[in-house]
Amino acid sequence: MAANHQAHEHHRHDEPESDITLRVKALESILVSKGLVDPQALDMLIDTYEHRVGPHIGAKVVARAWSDPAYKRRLLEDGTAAVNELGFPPGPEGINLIVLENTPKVHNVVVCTLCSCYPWGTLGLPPVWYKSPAYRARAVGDPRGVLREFGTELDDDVEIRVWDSSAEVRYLVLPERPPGTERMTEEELAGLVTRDSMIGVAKAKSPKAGARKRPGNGRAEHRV
Amino acid sequence: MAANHQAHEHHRHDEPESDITLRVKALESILVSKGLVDPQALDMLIDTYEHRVGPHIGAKVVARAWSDPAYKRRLLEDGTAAVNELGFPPGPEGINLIVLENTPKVHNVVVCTLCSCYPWGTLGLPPVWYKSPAYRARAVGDPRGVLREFGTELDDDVEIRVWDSSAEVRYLVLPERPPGTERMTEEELAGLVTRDSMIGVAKAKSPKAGARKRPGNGRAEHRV
Amino acid sequence: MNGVHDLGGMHGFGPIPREENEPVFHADWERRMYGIARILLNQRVFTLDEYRHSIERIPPSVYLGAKYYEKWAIGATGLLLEKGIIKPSDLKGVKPINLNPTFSLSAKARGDSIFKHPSRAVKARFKPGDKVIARNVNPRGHTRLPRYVRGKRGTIQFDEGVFALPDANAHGGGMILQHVYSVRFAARELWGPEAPARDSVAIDLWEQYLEPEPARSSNGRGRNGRGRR
Amino acid sequence: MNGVHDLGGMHGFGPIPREENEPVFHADWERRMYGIARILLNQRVFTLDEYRHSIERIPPSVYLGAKYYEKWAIGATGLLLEKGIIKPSDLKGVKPINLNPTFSLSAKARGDSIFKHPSRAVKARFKPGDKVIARNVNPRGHTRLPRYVRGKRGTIQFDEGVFALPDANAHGGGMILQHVYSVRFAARELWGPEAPARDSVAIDLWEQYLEPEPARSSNGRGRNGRGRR
Repeated sequence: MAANHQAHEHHRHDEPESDITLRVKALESILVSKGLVDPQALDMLIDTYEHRVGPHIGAKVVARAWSDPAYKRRLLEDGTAAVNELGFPPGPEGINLIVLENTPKVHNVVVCTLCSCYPWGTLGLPPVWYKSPAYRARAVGDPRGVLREFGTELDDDVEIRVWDSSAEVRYLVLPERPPGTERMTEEELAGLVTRDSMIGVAKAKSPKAGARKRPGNGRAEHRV
Repeated sequence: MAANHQAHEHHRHDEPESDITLRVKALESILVSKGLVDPQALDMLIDTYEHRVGPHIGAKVVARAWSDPAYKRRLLEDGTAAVNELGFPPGPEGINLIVLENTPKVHNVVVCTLCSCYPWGTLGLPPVWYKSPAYRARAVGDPRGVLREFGTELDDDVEIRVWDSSAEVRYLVLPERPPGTERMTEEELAGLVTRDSMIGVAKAKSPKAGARKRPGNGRAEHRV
Repeated sequence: MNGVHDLGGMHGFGPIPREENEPVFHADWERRMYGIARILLNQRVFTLDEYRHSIERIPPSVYLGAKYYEKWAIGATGLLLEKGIIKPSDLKGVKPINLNPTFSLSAKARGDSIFKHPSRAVKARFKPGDKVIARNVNPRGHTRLPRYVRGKRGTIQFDEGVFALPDANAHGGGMILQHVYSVRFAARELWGPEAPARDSVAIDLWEQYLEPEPARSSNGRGRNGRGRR
Repeated sequence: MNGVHDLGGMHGFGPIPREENEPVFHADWERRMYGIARILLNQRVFTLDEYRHSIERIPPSVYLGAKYYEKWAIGATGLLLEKGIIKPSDLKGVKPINLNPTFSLSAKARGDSIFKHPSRAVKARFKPGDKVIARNVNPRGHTRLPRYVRGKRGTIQFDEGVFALPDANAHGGGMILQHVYSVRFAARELWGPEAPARDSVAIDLWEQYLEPEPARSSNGRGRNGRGRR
């Protein structure tokens, strides 16, 4: 079986890194010279999305909801307000956040089939896989196959609800709190909440499997 | 408006002519060495489809139908048999040919949205445009727009019937006989029948516009 | 636009390309491109609807072969050229990739905000629990009604508020304010009888994408398509 | 398979690329590739159904960017490798492009003829004039039921005879013989109320792609979709 031909073949070889680098440089330079892009604002914006916003925000929100039933109620009722409550704007776009609760009987998965809509304010920028044609194509038609690819096996009697974010609301999945976490602090709990679990392609980590690592599947490593 | 970006950009630049040449050469050589492809049979087959089969066959069929009402009846009733009658096999595949008659009120157009099915036996191999994603995509959803692109304007009260050849029947359009051709011989009439008119994207040529040229939009020139 | 960007339900893209320890950006040009686009959007040089549509208009084989932020670069460059904000000669020898023209280019008109508007002024045609059909329409311009739900029967889950219609706003057509609803479709209604019975897809649809479901015939084409067997 | 090859009704491919005085072949490799494929088909090294499916399984961005006979070369090479008829090392350093695997590869099984079979032995479920619905199914393997007619209502025009079902024959599933019908769909049923009232699309469909149209509800969803307004 032809395993991973996607990775290299889907990038056209006629567009080497240096060409696209030149393309973006030319664009930046004309826009700066026309006064449409302020270089300082640009640097600040990049810094925000590369270093400040990320899945650690969502993890904090989830851990709070796991620890505080009243907060969880508010979060499910008005995601935007409840995330704001913790000091985070729900997204630069001023859009509404809706939080979807996973239970033993209902599993939610988020996708954007038409482009790449994603809750930037609570999860940062989406990973490549979320934006890939493969995920966008299959998440709505074959969510069980997709979850299996992520190592997430669900019983047949679990109802899967896929959310295709085609408008200006953004969705965040509230994963189930893993068993065996009764005595963990909120900060420890946040360490179990991965980005993938808040998109809905995975469950939160179980406490044995490295509870104390930072959330975000690589965010942490990248920052070091 | 970005006019004709398709022509060059749709061919990937990472596959220069020489690469694909090597690819096919390697394939031919291993198949010949395994005895799966006989070089002489290969040459004969190529010669047949490059030089012997082509739209001049369809043109002959159409001209006969225009000249002989009894033949036309037989052609519309059983295309395969009627084409055979003139000495042409309806196609190497032994498939059935169905002939669709254009009238002042009904205009037929043929496409294959899933691949490139085409009446090889009566029209030869299809032109690039017939096999292009643009034609395959638009012929079923926007046939009037497609015809306009070919310079064919139809009145709103003309009914368009598109035929998507998705199985193993092949379709040939019998265009309307142009006015002013009453005294032309069958051979002269054949000169008015273009390949495009037998696909249904155009009408037959009017006798003023170069009646004596060979049919086939370029077949003739290529053979010289 | 029934473009290759409308990917829901497609096959043939192979396994999902996952990357361990993925960085936020993979190269400096990605970083810059993200920031440039965000600033242009913040400053309303173009609207998000126009920008999305410019990316949809990238030639299909390029769209499917390009890296993510490469599409952002091609779309933004094309849109700025179309609007006359930059000229080809401004790009210092970099040849832009032409976007597919549509029946109505975004041109110089500036669209407006895509964000939530106060909903008092706009009446809602539907309420939660209403049965609806997503219209079977095939517009050549921008739309957020994907092919896989068209003609399918669903149920209104909740009202998301009032937003500008992308179909107009992407083409300089101004702000047509409508309610947007979360509509749930049974997987079997979308994909046929082999889909799991209880699974569903919810999607956010503008009011004009929907019409009320006509009353059922007595011999029962069920809402989720089971009646069609 | 809902692949990019299923192009009916798509937008975004730009103008139709016409060429004046077009030769039958544009290069010698095209000539050779045409002949090679024809001989392999004639000799039943693979069936046309398997071959079509191999081309559908070319990675989408390659499929849409490749020249026509280039797709023939990629598909044939991939299929011969899958069947074990050639080995990668036979290709003398030319790196083959992997085809997308499907749930059931064509493997070593040889399919059989796609051509017309005597129809006496096989009963026909439909007759001319019958109202039918094209099934809403989304198989991951080969099929000749394109997406744009699924779930739509049409009328049987004529019976084309008995043929082997491609969905099976492309996967070594043997010869399932069925009637094939020419089915006509009103343009408005397919594309919505903005399509011209009298235009239609006829398409050739295997019997199992169809089911009888259930009797109409009294408040009238018309056959051509006008009732849906």
